Amino acid sequence: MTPAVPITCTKADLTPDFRDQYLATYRQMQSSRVLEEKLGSLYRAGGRIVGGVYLGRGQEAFSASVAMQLRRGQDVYAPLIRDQAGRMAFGEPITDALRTYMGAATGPMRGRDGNIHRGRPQEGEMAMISHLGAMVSVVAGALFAKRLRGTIADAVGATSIGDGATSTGSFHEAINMAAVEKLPIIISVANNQFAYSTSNDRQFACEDLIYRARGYGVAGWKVDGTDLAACLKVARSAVAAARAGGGPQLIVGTMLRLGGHGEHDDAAYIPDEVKFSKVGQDCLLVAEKFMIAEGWATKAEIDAWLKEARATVDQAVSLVSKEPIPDPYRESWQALSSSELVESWQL
Amino acid sequence: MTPAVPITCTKADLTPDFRDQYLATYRQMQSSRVLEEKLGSLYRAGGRIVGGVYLGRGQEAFSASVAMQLRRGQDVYAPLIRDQAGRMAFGEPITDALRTYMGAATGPMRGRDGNIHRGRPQEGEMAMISHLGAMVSVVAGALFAKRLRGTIADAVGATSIGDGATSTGSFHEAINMAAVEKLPIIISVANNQFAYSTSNDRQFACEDLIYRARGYGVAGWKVDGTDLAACLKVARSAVAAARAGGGPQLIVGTMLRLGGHGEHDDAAYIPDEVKFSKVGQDCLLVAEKFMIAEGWATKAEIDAWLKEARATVDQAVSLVSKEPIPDPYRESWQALSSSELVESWQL
Amino acid sequence: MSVTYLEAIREAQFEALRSDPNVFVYGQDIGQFGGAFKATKGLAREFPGRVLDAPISEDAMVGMAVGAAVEGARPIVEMQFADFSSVGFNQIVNQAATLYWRTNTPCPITIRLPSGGTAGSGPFHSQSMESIYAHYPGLVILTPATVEDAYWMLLDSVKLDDPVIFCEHKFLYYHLKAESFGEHSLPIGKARVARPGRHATVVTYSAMVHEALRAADELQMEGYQIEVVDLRSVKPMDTDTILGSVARTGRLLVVGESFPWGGVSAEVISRVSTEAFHMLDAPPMRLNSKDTPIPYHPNLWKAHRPTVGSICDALRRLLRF
Amino acid sequence: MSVTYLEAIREAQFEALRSDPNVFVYGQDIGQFGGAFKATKGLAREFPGRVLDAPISEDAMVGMAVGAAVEGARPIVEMQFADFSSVGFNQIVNQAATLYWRTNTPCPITIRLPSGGTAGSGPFHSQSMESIYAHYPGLVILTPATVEDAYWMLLDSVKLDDPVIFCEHKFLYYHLKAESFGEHSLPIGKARVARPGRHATVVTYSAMVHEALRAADELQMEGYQIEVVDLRSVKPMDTDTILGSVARTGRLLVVGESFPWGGVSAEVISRVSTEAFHMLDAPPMRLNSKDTPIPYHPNLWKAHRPTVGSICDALRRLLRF
Ligand SMILES: Cc1ncc(C[n+]2csc(CCOP(=O)(O)OP(=O)(O)O)c2C)c(N)n1
Ligand SMILES: Cc1ncc(C[n+]2csc(CCOP(=O)(O)OP(=O)(O)O)c2C)c(N)n1
Ligand SMILES: [Mg+2]
Ligand SMILES: [Mg+2]
Repeated sequence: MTPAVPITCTKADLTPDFRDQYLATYRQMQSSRVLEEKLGSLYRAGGRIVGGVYLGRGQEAFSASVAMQLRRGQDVYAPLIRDQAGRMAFGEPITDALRTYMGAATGPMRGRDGNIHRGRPQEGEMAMISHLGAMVSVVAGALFAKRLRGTIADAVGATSIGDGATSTGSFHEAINMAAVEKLPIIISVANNQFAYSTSNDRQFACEDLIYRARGYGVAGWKVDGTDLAACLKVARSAVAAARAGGGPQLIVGTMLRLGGHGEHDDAAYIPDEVKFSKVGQDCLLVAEKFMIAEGWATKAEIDAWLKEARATVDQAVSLVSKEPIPDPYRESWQALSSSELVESWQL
Repeated sequence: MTPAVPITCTKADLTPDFRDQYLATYRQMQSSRVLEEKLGSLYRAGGRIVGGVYLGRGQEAFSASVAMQLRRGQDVYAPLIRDQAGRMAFGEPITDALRTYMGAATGPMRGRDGNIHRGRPQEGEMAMISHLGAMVSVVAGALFAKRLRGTIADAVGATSIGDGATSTGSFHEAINMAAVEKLPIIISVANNQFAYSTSNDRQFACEDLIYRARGYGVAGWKVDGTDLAACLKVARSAVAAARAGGGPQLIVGTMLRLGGHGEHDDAAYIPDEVKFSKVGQDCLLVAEKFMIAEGWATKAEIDAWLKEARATVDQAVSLVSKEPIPDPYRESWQALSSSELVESWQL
Repeated sequence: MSVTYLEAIREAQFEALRSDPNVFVYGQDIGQFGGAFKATKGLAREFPGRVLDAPISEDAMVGMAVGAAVEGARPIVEMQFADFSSVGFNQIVNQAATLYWRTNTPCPITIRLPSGGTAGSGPFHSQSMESIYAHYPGLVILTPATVEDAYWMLLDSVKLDDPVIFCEHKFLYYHLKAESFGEHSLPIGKARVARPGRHATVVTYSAMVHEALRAADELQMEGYQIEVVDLRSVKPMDTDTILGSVARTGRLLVVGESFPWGGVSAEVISRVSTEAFHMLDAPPMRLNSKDTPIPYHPNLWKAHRPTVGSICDALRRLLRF
Repeated sequence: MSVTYLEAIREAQFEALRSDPNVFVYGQDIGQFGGAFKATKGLAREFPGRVLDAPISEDAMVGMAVGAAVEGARPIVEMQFADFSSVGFNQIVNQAATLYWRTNTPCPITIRLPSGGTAGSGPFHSQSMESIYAHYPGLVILTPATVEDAYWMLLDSVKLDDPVIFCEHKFLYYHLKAESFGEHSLPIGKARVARPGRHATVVTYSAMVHEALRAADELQMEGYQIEVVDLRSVKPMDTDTILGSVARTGRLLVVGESFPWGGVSAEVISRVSTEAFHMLDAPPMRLNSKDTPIPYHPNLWKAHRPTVGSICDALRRLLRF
């Protein structure tokens, strides 16, 4: 039976290769945090961000660990609401985020869709729709097509989902279907204890979501989502298992989002006991401590990376700020790719 | 962990009370079989049955066992496609089935809906819609309302679902919601190995559907659906657990439907190895052997019951055959109960 | 003192819960948190056990409400956004909408859909789904445009023995204010002449009523008196009031915020063309959103939906005819 | 030798599978079993691994097809009955329909909906959902009425780089026969004058084309020449062909089998009323099913939908005007 005890790292896991990936992942997490802090402050300042802002603070380790295993150009990735760090690890440029948040005409969504709904499907990064659970089957389909067309090699697909979204029928149908097709999909459940304001006890009644794995006949991995080392270990194993033909992999990580559902929300509904419990730890701080303790990095190095990340973000912001916003008169207003079928008379 | 070994009866279970219920249940199963055979022959004869015929042959023990535990007037029951025996055990009159199948204006569905879609919601018997999985949340809602309104006492609700329908998002959402609300619902999964022509291996990938129970945090019971004694034992325990506040109970029974998906289907896709395996046993024959072996009934008695059941069915058929069919000119053609909101002009 | 459209919705739910113990409210984050828009603020505390957080399971939420209605409850279901009701679509159109007709069992449920566009909300938090639900038999589709209607029509919905799709417009939540909830005047199913006029009729509903009224103001300065009819209920649709108005003005523009193919505006034009063809002094016109998903950027969004400007333009063309 | 409408659908899938290795078919019981209606009979054997049984998961089936399309496949999804697409509704209207507009990524999927009423099928195995899907931007909605169209339009659908909702009518499956699949004539998006006439136009589609043609036969004996326009595609809708016909006849009846509120018939009437008002010599008329779920008993079913009889009655009223 899948154990409900989270998988942890031992000394033996800390190979040089592991260390390198740990450091690289940490830097993605840090960059993500920096970008998200900028997004938050732009939002509060008003005027530049269109619509709301939804951040992944606290979930960077869990998110980035899986995405670090992916190979852009081969693998498929469908990030969700809290996956800024994973997006970066997958190679999404900062400008994609900024252009989308600022509604720039230059961005991948061209002002048509916003914030976390961005993606470049043709490059393997799906652009989520809001309806929770709906992306899992899309990733499964992409993998199915790769297999059908003989282009799969050892490609995998990864997507994430919140504790709340596990209640959707869409999630259930898709994971079950992926299991039947034995597709190399990694589904990361980020159990951040809340779905908007709704706590786990109003969302599901099982002791642990990891028990769902057996019910679908897929592999299950439980991990402390605030512990980068553990997350990386699990992500590496799960992705390797999927690449090796092991079928769907369900990873359940526990953590807290360190902020509101969106930046409009003060998350007053999260009790202090939870906030100050182990689940509420900041994965960046945990990682910093760990790196220093292991002698993998010094405080000064970490600070230098931070400075670099900030400079990169600031530069991108000033670039994107000058970019054009969409012009309704130049919009094609056409929802079909077959132009000949777009009704020319005023619909 | 929920055991994947099916629960069976021991000598100790066979109390006089158990025996009485066993015999009563058997008679419902037998009546159901007789009625269904009549429906099948009316269908083949043509002319009297409107639309298709969907039978529960082979699933009588599993279906009736749960329904026998229900108290009409208090409990809620939402039978599905293969639940003729359960319907009878719940007290559905034979005429409801015949009138619905024959589209009589006198029946509960008044010719508006047919075959297995019948019910009397206001008497606690839900009328299924075709969309699989959709009735589970309806039963949950009825139980929720009973609790809210203080009329629940120790009422329970029961519904069934096929192996195929466990793949629906609707099923998932509803069982999860019922678990969160800790509602006294019994969900019987009749795993008859096929969903129409689709075998289990194209429907799900888990070793056993019973492992789903833990994933939802509900009690799980596995049983051989061809063995009435085991089915009764499980049904009694599960229903009692629900009445006692134990929350949702998931029962998974295995069997085969002894016929096609509907009477139009010859089920050629079911391999002989499966047909002639243990899962393909006829639960009525198993029960007859058992009753005789236990000395609970003689062959002669069983034959007499059969005769009686046949006479009852024949009488009902000849009654319903003379009843009026719906008259379109007398139809109210009104989909709302609020007559004042029905548009009077020709829509 | 003044009350907003959103407060009307909250107060109507308060009153429904207070006056009938069979009423309960079910939806995501509507309990202690008071809902994504605060439409149930404080209600969970005031009515313990009757205002409950639902899992993210729109299909089960609606199915659950139907079952509860069969047992005598009168549930109100809040969808977090109208757009997400697409996941509960099957239970709405096939379970709730057919129950009475199939089984003679009334199905008194109210499904609240926070509807319509607001700037920066994008394709999945801006939809208007009244036309989708109105196509199916067995549902009542309400689209209140005023604070008073938001209050009284929601109360009426809960009392009605049929499933109601209550399309409340998010754009009106905070902006639209009234002195009080006023009197309970028009019953469900009746339209309202929001502004009398004689040169042309605009038939519209929900947030577009206010755009149309402003357009009428503007046209007044050009010497035209525009009559504005607020449908209030798109199904049933009050054909008599529409025809009465067209009889007075001879000209018809129908304005809706939803997608252009089919839907409310096509239905209104069909009714008028088939029933009152000879009352029309000019071809009828309709104005809807463009035929693409709803854009995120405010620039695009404003060009996608009808506005005071495009309504005025359409009216001028109509009047010139 | 003759071929049926159902065989056309099977053969088109055969041809699509044969000519493009990126095509696959996914749906419940469509593999070895050949589908509930046998529309994929034998295909699984001929194209191993490309004609697959799906779990009972309409939402995932559509989502899966979208993902596959992104990767270059051209999936055909069979819904067992159109009615069950309600469960895949969200993935159709929000995932498939928005993909191209949002991300510039084409979404070449074809969703086959066995549609429409047959005697004794009842409320959940008889629905026509073209009007629901046509309301949403980003989808192409096809409604073939002939054997030839069933064949060529399905082949065209698979080749199209946009999501197609292919509404094939179950009533025509076995009954409708032709000598051959004919030539590929009209492209997607074009309507067809199925019968020329000069006294009135009937615009219709799918199975109702045949009822309308029979009604035209009957009216011919009364001295009227009725033009019948088969829409073929309800979105896009070939307004030019409709207007051209109305220009010839001056009278319009729109006939549809689906529910009466909104939908195809309202859309046709709106287009004609707004664009060609002065061509109309009489108020336009429409005829749809009644506003209740679709009844099970054949007696009720025949009264619920338009028939030759009710079309003739409507035409006589229209001609008398
Ligand atoms: C089908 C559906 N219903 C409702 C919503 C509204 N909604 C957006 S995010 C959210 C909470 C999601 O919680 P969870 O899945 O735990 O993810 P988290 O935000 O905690 O990362 C809800 C209810 C939605 N997007 N989709
Ligand atoms: C949502 C939905 N999709 C498809 C169908 C068509 N359908 C009716 S019965 C059936 C097979 C059901 O199989 P299972 O659940 O195993 O029940 P069984 O017939 O074996 O008792 C299917 C696919 C349906 N009724 N509902
Ligand atoms: Mg969460
Ligand atoms: Mg089965």
